[in-house]
Amino acid sequence: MNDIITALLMIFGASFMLLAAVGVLRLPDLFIRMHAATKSGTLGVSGMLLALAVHFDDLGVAIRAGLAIVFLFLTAPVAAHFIGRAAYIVGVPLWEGTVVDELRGRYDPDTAALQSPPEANDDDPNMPRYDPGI
Amino acid sequence: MTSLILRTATLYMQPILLMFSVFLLLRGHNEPGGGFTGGLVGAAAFSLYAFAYGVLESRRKLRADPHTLIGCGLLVAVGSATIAPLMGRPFMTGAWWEMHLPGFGAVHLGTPMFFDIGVYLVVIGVTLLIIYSMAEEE
Amino acid sequence: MNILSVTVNLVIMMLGAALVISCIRLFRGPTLPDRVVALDLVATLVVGLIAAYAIATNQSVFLIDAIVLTVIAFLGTVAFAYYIGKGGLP
Amino acid sequence: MLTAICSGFILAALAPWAHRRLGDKSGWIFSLLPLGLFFYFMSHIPGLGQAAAHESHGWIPSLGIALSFHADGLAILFAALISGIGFLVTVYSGGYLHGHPLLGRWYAFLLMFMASMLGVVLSNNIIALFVFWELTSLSSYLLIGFHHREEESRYAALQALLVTGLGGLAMLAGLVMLGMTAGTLELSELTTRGDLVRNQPEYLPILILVLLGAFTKSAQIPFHFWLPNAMAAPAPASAYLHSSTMVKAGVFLLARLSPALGGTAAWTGLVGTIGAATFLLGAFLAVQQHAMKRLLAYSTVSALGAMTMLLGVGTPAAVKAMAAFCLAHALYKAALFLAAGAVDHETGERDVRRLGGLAGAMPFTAAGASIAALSMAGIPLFFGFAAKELVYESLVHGHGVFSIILTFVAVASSMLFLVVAACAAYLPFFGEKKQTPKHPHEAPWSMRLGPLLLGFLTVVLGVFPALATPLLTPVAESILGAHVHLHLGLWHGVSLALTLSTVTVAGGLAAFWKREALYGVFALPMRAAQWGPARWYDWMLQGMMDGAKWQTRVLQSGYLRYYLITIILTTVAVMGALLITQGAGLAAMLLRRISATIWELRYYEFGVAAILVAGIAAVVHSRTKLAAVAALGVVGYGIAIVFVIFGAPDLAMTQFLIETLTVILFVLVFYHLPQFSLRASSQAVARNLAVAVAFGVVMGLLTLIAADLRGRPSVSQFFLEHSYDMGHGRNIVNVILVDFRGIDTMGEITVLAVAAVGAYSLLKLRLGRRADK
Repeated sequence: MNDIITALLMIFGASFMLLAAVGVLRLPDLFIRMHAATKSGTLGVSGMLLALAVHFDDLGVAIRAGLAIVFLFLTAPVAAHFIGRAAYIVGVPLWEGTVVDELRGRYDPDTAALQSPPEANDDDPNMPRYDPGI
Repeated sequence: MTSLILRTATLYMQPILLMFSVFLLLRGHNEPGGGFTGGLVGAAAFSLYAFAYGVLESRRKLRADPHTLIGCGLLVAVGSATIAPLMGRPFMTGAWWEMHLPGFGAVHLGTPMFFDIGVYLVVIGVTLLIIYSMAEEE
Repeated sequence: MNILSVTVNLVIMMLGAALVISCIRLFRGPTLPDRVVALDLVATLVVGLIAAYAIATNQSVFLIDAIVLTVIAFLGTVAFAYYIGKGGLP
Repeated sequence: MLTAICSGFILAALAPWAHRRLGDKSGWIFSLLPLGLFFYFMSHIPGLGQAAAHESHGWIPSLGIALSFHADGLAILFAALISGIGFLVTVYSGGYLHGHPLLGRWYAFLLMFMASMLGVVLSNNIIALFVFWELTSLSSYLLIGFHHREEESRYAALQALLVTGLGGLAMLAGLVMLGMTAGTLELSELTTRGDLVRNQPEYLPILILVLLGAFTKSAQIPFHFWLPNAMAAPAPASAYLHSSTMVKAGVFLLARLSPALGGTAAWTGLVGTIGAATFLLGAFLAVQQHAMKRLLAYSTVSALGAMTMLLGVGTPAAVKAMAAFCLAHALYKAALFLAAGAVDHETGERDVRRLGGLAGAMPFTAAGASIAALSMAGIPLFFGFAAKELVYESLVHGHGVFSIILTFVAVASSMLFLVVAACAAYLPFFGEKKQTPKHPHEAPWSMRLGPLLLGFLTVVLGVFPALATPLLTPVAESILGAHVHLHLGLWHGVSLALTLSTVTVAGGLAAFWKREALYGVFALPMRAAQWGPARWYDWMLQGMMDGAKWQTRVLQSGYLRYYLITIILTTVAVMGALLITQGAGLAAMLLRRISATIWELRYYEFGVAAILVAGIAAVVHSRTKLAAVAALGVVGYGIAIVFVIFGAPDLAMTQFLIETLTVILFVLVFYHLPQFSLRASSQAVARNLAVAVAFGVVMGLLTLIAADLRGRPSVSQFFLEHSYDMGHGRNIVNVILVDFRGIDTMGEITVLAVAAVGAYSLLKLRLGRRADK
């Protein structure tokens, strides 16, 4: 019984990680690839770690596995955010099919500080219009 | 160029990392770990802090200057090694004491443990010395 | 052929494939951040591999390595990002 | 005796301080020590009823080296000479260097030299002898280079040090080999094991090495050129070191070792011929010289040659002659040098041709010098005559062509000796008066004492030569090891030796009379002598310097990559050569290894290997530095996986940590490094590729061989068993690191600390420079 659950969790985790790898390879630009890497990658690894915990079904190991997962959930998004932000400031090109870039013009180039968007007055031409229709 | 999110994350991450590094140090004798690995994790913790809050802030947080860390590390290491000759045995032989702390039951305290702590301090000192002097190279 | 050993080998092959794929991205990645993301993914894959190997050899001692790697991989990415953010060359 | 020698060293140490206290009379007070030593040694003459004094103090017992002293006849003669002339020279230098700011230092060097010279003559252990020997070279360097502001004396001092030093080095090798073959380092036992040493295969190398040391020290051909140059030293040093004591150390050593090494054809051949050659050539060169001190220096070279020749002949008569000649030479040569110093000090003129008629102004110095010159020329009623008689007797009684040649050499050289003596004493003091830079007047009393006392001794021993017998007989006995009867009479009856003496005197006077013609005849050979050993020395020195410059230019090109390539290529060359030599065995081993392990490999090991190769390809391919660092990260993780697969969690953990910290450091470094292009020229890339491939192949083979070595039982068994009970820990890796091999870790962390401080200071240095730019 135990083995089956471990096997299932492992398959679940591994497939998500494979998905992440394919995503990173195939997706058009950096920011979209980051989604794949962080989200499904982290999910995949936590699956594997759960499998590990189940396999050994010993409290100590389970706690450590849980700790690893917590670390993962804590660090992955922060890392992704930091790298994404740095890339955006440095001007990594977005995918040509990008619909909305809410951050354009928000970053002041040298201090890299982010201003909150002005009150959404409709007539501001460069304010991106969000058109649910597309 | 530091982001607010990284700073808040470091606030939580750094203490965990430091605990983890001391955990690695103390369990070194029986399970994988040890002074060297613990020291590296400690150094990683402080360099993370340097990335988030800048080198000066990280130095302040470290309180001791890396040089003194190296010095104390070597002192502790050599000190722990000279305890054996004081007890008439050749240099650096491990001397062990059996203690029964209330909470932990039988605790083996030994000179190699202090030697390991010495290594731990030296490694942190060395790594941080180079990283800090490199990072603040404006 | 109990089910677990088969799945473990299958999983290791899948992770191997994933590793190769992310290496391709790292190899080709036009900009540096792409490579950093690929490297981060490689790190997570390695954690997965360690977990799989631990299960395969039934030794829980490798868990510590997994924890260390998760923490440390994060630091690597932060270092790269710090460099890029500070206007380092791509 | 140890106290005697140490007292010399102690006073030497105190001399500068004491001189400042005592002022002018320091010369007289310092000389009390050599005088005291002189009487102490004279009281120890073995002949006078008690056995040779022996003393031994342990120094390095494990190597058999001890500070042991043995005062036999030979040692006492030399010790008496050293301390006696030492006394005269100390007094003399009080006057000669009167008022010189560094006089205190001069006394220190002088006394240090005397003490080390006593050490050489008295020590019984050959290694202790060598130590004192080097001390004499050192103090001679300091004395010659006393006028360190003059380029000439610096050059001469260095030359003397290099020549005697290198000779000393060869001698050390010879002495050590001698000690090993004979099984003892003590001279007293060594002399009894002569036969054992002589028919050992190593006899010849030992002989050559020891002779090298002796010949360089005693300025034999071709190592003689440093002695005349050493005349740049102040006169007391020339009188003391380079006439009577130091240069005789080589002869002393030959005498000391002749029972052990002497008596073979090689000994007679080498020592005899070189001695005779130096004897003749020295005299021949001496006659050409015009400066007084160089004149005497070359005649000293020739006198040393004579003594070496006599030792080479080795018959009891020759040894007796050598002892007498040594004493006579010391007396008259020191007197002549001191007189020459006085003349130079008073008149400021050195060239014999521009000096004349000083007897009137300097009666005492003239008297001392002329007595010494007469003794040197071998005129009857002076001790020199008795010594020369013995020399002629020993050579005449020899048999075979060799001794006939030697006799001719002796006669010819003695004639030239007479010419030299006349030039050194007759020309400056008698003949018509010539204008000299400083108006001559008699030297102060301290400078007159030397020549007068020595002259007096020469006359007394000349008239009653039998007086010297108690001193010289033990000398011959200690060299020959057998009882000997020495007859030093004023009159030996009409014999071949006497006729030879008269012929020598007559010939010498004639040669002196026609010396202008003599200079003409010798002019051509003199030009040939220009290309002699002195020139070789300069060539060698210059060649060495150029070689060093070239080597630095080639190796220290300033580019890190060339350093790396040199290091790698040398490793590849050395390892490659080794691997090739065991080619056959290697190939077999490789095949055996591959066939045995190929089946055990699991599929994912191939996977990891593939990842590693891909990572490395990415590193090499990447165009920007950071891309290379990222690819390097993959390689690092790959290696970590290998550690995990082979069950080493500790190592894997450390590898991850190091990997990340390296990335951090790279990031910080590259941020500051200027952006230089990664694009190297294709030719450089090809070269780097070749070097890398070669290195890879060699290292690969090495790891395979290492893995295959089953020579010694592996140590892991020990650690497995004892890790817990002795080390109190189950994690063997850490127990080893911290407990069993704690010393290595201590070493490592110290190295780490030093490296960090080094890196830190380098970085700060750069900052400093930028700040003040």
